[in-house]
Amino acid sequence: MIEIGLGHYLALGAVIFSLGTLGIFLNRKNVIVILMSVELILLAVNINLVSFSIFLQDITGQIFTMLILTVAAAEAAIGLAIIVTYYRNKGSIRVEEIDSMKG
Amino acid sequence: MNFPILSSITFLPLIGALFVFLTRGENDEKNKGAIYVSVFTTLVNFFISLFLWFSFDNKTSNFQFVEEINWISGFIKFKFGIDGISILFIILTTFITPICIISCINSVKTRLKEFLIAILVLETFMIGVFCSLDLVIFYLFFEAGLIPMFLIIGIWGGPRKVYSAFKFFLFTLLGSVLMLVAIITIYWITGTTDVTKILQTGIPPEFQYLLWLAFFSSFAVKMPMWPVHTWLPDAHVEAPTPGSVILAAILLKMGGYGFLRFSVGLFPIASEYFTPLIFALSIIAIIYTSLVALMQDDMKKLIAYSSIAHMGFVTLGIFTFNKQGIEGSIIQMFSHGLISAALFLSIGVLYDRTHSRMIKSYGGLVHILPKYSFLFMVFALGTLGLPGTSGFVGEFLVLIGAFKVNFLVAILASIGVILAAAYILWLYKKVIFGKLENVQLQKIKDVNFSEGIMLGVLCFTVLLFGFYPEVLTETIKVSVDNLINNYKTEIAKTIIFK
Amino acid sequence: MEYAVLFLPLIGAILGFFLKYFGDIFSQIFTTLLVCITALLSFIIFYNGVFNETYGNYLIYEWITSGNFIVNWSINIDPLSSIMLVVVSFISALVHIYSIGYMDHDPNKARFMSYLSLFTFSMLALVVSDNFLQLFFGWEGVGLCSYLLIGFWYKKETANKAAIKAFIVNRVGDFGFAIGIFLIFVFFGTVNYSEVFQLVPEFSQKEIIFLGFNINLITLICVFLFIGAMGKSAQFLLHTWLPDAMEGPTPVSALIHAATMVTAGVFLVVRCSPLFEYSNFALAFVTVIGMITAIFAASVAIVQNDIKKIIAYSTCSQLGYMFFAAGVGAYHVAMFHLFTHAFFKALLFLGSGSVIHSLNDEQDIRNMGGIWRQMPFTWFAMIIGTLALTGFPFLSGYYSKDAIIEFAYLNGSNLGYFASSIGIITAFLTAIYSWRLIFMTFHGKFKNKNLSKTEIKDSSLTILFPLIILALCSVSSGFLFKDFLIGNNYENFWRDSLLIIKSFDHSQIPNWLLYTTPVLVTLSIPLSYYIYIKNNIYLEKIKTNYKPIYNFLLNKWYFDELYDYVFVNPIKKIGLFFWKSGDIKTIDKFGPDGVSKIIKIISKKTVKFQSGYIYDYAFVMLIALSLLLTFFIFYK
Amino acid sequence: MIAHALFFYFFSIIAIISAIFVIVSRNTVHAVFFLILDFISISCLFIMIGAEFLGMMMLIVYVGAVAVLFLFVVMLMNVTEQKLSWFRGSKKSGHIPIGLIVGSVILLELIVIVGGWKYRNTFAETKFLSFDPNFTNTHLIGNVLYTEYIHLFQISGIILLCSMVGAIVLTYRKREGAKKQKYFEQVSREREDSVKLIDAEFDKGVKIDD
Amino acid sequence: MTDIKFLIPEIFLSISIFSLLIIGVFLKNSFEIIYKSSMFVIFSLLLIIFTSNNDIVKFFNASFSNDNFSLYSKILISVSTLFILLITKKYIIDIKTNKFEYPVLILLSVLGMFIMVSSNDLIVFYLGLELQSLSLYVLASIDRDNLRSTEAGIKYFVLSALSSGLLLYGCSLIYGFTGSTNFEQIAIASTDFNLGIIFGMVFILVGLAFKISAVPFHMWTPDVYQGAPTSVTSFFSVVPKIAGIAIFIKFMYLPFREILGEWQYILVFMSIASMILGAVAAIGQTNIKRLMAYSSIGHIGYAIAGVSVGTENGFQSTLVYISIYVVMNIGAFACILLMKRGGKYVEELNELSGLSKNHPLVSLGLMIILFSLAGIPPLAGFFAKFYIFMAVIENEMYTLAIIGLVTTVVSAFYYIRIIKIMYFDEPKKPFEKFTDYRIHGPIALSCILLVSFFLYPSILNEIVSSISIF
Repeated sequence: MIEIGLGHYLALGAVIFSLGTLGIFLNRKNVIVILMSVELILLAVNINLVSFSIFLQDITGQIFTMLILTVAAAEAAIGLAIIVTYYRNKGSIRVEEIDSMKG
Repeated sequence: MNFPILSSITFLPLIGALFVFLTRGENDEKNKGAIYVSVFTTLVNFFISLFLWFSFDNKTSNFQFVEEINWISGFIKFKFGIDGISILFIILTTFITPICIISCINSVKTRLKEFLIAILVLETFMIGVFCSLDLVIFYLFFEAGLIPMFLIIGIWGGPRKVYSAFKFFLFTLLGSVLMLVAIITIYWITGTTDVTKILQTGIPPEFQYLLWLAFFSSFAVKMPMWPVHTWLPDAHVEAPTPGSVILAAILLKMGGYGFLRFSVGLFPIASEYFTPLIFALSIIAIIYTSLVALMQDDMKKLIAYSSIAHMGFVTLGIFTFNKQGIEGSIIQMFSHGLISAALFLSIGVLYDRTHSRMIKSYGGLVHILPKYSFLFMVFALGTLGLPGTSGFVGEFLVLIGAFKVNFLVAILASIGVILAAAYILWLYKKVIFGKLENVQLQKIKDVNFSEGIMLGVLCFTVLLFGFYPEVLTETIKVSVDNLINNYKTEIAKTIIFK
Repeated sequence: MEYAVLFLPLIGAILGFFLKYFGDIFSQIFTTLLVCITALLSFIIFYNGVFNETYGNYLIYEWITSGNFIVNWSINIDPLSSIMLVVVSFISALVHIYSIGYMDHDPNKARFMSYLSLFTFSMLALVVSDNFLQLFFGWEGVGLCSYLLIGFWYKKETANKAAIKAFIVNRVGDFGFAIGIFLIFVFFGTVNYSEVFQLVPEFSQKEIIFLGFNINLITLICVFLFIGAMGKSAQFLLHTWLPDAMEGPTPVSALIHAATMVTAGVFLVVRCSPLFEYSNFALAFVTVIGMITAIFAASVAIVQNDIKKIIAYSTCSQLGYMFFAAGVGAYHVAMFHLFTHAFFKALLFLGSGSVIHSLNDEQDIRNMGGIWRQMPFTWFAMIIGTLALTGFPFLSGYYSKDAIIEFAYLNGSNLGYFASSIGIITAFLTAIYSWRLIFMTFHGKFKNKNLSKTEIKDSSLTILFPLIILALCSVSSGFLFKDFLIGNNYENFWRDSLLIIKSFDHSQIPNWLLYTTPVLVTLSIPLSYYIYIKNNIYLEKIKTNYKPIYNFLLNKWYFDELYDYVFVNPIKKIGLFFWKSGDIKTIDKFGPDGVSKIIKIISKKTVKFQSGYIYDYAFVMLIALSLLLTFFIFYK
Repeated sequence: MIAHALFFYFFSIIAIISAIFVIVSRNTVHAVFFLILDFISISCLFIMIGAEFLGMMMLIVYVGAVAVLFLFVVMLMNVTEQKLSWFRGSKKSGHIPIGLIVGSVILLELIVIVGGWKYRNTFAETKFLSFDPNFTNTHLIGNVLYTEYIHLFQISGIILLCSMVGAIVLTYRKREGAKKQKYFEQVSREREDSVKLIDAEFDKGVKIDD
Repeated sequence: MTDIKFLIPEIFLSISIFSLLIIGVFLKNSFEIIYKSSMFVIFSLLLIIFTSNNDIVKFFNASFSNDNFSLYSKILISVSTLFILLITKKYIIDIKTNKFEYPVLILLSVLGMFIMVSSNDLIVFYLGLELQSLSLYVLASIDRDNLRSTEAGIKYFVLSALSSGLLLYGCSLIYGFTGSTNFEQIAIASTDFNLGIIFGMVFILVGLAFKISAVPFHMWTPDVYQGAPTSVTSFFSVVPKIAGIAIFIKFMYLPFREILGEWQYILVFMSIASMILGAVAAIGQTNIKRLMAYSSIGHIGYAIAGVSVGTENGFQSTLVYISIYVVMNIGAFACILLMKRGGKYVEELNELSGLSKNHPLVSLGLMIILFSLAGIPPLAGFFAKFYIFMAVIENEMYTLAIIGLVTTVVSAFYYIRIIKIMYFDEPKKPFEKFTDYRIHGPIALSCILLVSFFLYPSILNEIVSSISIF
């Protein structure tokens, strides 16, 4: 327990990853929270990559992380833009109301 | 290589269809040009195929007029060729198609042009089936025939056309997909799908059983054998007259042809093994469907059920593996092609006039339609296998063949002959004899020129092949011998092997 | 000449039909002429055969060849066929002539004549065949013509029904016949008579396993062939069609259902005598069936009221005679009876036709009576026919029928004795009903309400001419041909066309047997006159006292009802069951329709997963992911 | 070592708890704040294990930009307060227990897997660029980012461009009557175009807008 | 730096994108010209690819690879994009989504796909994937005033983000357990069994399966296909599928080639599930776009069946399959784009009723396409399936083959249902008649290709057989 190794970090990543996935499908009310859950998942990936990179003594993981950061930002921007347009049409972003197409 | 006569008879109708496509009539009903073009095409095709028959050498069992070109490079060659068995089916096809087209004049009132195109395209596929010497090519044509037939039933069909067309399409498709699996498997086992090569190399016995079943599933549906026959009555009833004719006369024969050429030819050991199954199903088909036919109130349905029973004789004959049985089943197929076509045309003649297929709405037609009644009588007699009609020769040979193998089977099958007499005479009595009670009927006219030609020609052929079936047996003799010899040597090999 | 014999009727049938466009009379004359020529030629052939021994086989062409199954169209002339040729073509010619007169009111004369000629052709083809398959062709061909002619008056529902019944019952017989042919081909490898008959001795002891039974091959073949003969000759169990067949025009009944077609069965048995001779069981079977038919038909004929039906049952009965004659091994006697029967039965039919014709198609004998003065020629002809039929001494029937009874006795076995006694009883019954017919029809009071007696005239010459000829034949044929056909030197005539192994010794016949029948027959004339004309009350008494028996006989032993109950109705029910419950409710329901329904249900269920909610979609993905992960955790 | 452990547990517990709160809190604004807290604690962990540059980047990009964007949108849409919790929808469904089960299954399996990680010698061979202790983390990244990984850098630029274009396409609306600067018009304005001398008549006034 | 010449298509594409953006901003009403020039760009791109070198070269630290496989995919992508742009133009103008960014976004996604299919490294692959996905999110909701379009956008975005999250997690596991992001290195490092790599593979597979909408990761497909404007749907159903399948193949055959035994299970499972679901769920559909979505799911099932074989024949047959699929789908969507009545585009299936009377040629074309989609010989669709099953049966995966063929029958049901509506049902009012060679031309071309394919069915095989990834 005291000796903090790679496993601890990866476990942390795994916990956050699971929480992120849970957040996506447990949520019934607000799409923005889903977006935040996606950010959590990406965060978990970043934890993994950075800790691997440190423990492997390989810089590639960190470069990857950085690029993921960029992409996450871009994704957030587009996601929020879509949510805004949807909100303009519907007047609500409740997840349970996004069901005009099914079957 | 000589002139590719097989390809030309196969693809000529397609070219004809193209020309029909280009014709223009002022409206649908009066598109004479389309009819002329298609009649011309199919007749030319018929004469070419007759020429083919005359130049056919019936002394050898080898495939003749073989054409071969590279098709799927590395895999499959586009290979055509015929032997004594296939040529009869080609003749049958080219003979029936012009008749169908002539019958369109009376029975197809809408979208004539499209109809003719469909028929011509169908002819190409049908001839292709009988010409192809490669499993994949065979499958290709075998399946492709579904498309035009589906449209013929669906577009020009009766009130329940959608149900029937779907049933026809899906049923037969389901049957044949398994055959595709088998064909591909054969390719991987033997390294080729060329029938002649496979015949030389043979298929290892341990594979044969499953492969046979896969082929069987396809042909049994197409034949159709009991219990996968239920699509046929529906399809027949709803299809327009020419559609029923083609369906009964030729499409059903593909199954029988398949059994002969592939099931027996390629998998002799499995065929031997599964013979009891086939016998059982054939017998059930013969008796069961004859009994069902006895109770029908729809003429086309009755004929459809009788077709199933007759196809039962065909399967029975094929799996007797003796000369009489196999020759009998080929002749039976040929004659059923003529007779069922004629019966459907006859019913079509009535349907065109009164728009009813119900038996009870007719009666006493002989008073007003004497010629028609006569022709119908000949075909009815052909159906019940009266000596002197082509129906007898086939049935009798099949029964002899079956009797050689198994008494019980032959006796049970003979019961079907009695029942056939019962239902067809009952039909004839109800429709033709009796008092003319339906007022509507009094105005209808006897067969007109085109109908007379069609039915007359068919009547002539039915009697011709009844009195002189030598024409047919001479052609198929050597090929059937070869088939049986192959079968016997293969069986003998396994016995030694054991 | 032989070819002409066979094909002239065919030409007549085809061309005669088309001649109607020039006028019905042309086609009538044309067909009749051709058949008459045929008859003439047959006589010539017969004559040449008997005296110049011009028997032989004339090949037409090969019909079917399939492997070793080779069948020819051919004309085989031997004593048996030549005598049949004579019978068939002669009667046919007379019936053709008769029909010209008889059918004068009918609108479809040409068709009728053409059918008759076609029938003649088929019958001749049957007779002259040299193999079983051509025989079968003719067999079915005459069946067809019989069907067509019974149903000739297609407006009549009963006629149609009778036609179908005739065809289908015949088909049942043919089914047996066909199986017989199969057996012959399968074991002998050929269907040619001469080849088959040569091989028979080799196979005489062969036993085969047939449907689980161990049966002698020859017996089996014979039994099946005989089933065919039973169908065609309307023997017991398969007889039901013949009385109904009287719905057809009377010339048809005369030609087909009395003289020629129905005797085809006898012909078949006689033709196959080389086979039957090797199977005692089959012979016994033939005898028993023949006996039963003889007495059964006679018993039914006593109470029938339809003039033609009486004669039809009489025919049945006489055919029974022929069969048991064949059954006891006296094939030549059977043929002889066939020969004489053809004349007097045709005479009876044509005579009754003349009556019917004159009475405006009245057939019920209760509506006749007392007309003998109006139609003397017919009356006379009928009397002669009846006398011949009943076996009145020195007329043709006497020779043939008595010979049958004698030969049955001579057979020496218990069965033979039994058969001969049955024969005697039947002869008595025959006499009773025949005279009943005569008395009810021509004597007594005139009972018809629709027609006054004065309107009745004798028929035209075309009708009477054949009657006269036939009457002459009925009187003389027995006497003339007796020695020739069944005399001590019968082998000179029959040669090898039939095989009789057993020899009959005529000296063993006790005299009482020789006299019993003629006496009974003669006695029956006054007896029936008393019962039917003088004292009807007695008859009525019997009717009321023995009502069940009377009804039993009147309803022909309830055979039609039995068959309806046992075969026809169940078959219809089974058919309906297969269709509704089998095809629609089982195969379709669980097959295509069921599968498509299930797929549609699955489709609806699957589509429900597609709820439209993002979280559900994500959930499905994650569940799948976790499943995959779990799979790999536990898989490795 | 202990300090390391203590800090690790401290930050990671904060990270996990705030992650939980991100998905459970009723108020969206709170959720965003918890997300920020999560990012901060994770970046602290990054810095702790030696990835200083990325730690800082996290703070700048996530906390500075992304989170603010989230807050902005949340406020814009006025969807902050939600009644009850996130989880309960208007329809009753048993999704919470199943969801928890699935989530924990995934978690457990992941932990099993990551626990199985071993350092292998082969890694040294596959390694593409190894750390040089003489340089700082930032230096190292800077060294390769514009050389070895220039293509990645460029592509991520295009991605950002794409997101820009996308966001504009989706949300930008031309509003009628909005005052804007028109550079070309303003710059290219000439004296002659804008100033006109007119002779004003006496006692009549000047009409400006014509 | 000489390797840069292998990147010329991508570079050309990016430069064109920039220039088009600039032109678009500065020109007023620039949609027309941008649209046309983007088509021109793609056309030139095709020329560039055709003239480019097809040596197998790895460059940029082996993070890119230039080979036949990627070139083939690129050609396929560009051709289909070109045709999609051609057929959808009228629609875009009609529904007033004629913003100049539209073609630019399409070009951006094409760029993303190009990067993706030529990637040889997890990072490059991920960036390409994201570039593609981001553009697709925007495209899905491009009709921003339409509720359905934006809803489609939201759904696609959320689920796709989740899937890329999963995929990334997989990448991180792979990176951690193999120590590299390079495909070759991964393959080398994964020779000895390691559950971590397998888990990484599973995660990556899930992400990829989502992109090509394989069951059970298909859930977004019907909704997005239905909601997005038809122009975008047609793009969705064709182009990203090619790229997705291409990269799918690449992953299976390059980095994960050593753990074939493991991924085969997943692929067979996904293939069977997709085939069945695609066949079954489409039966009850009434919206033609939704139906096409399920149909594409089914087709992906067959494509994956080819990949799952794990041999060269297998993936080659998949390439053939996807090529024919592209031809069919472009034709089908071109027909759907003709369904305009009273100024409005209609999407319900029963609107097609009686099409054969009013538009005989179009219905003929659609019929051919549908029969081909159903895989009835002698049309090209049959050969597509034929090659797949050749490969499948070669490896004795009979269950897969039989299930696949049986589902063909089930799926034939809904294809012929459309034909039934067109040909058997009573006609409705005709659609708006317009002759637009940009739509009718591709339909005709597609039909001709499908029909005449049987004359020389090995044409694609011959091209594809020269392709190998290794």
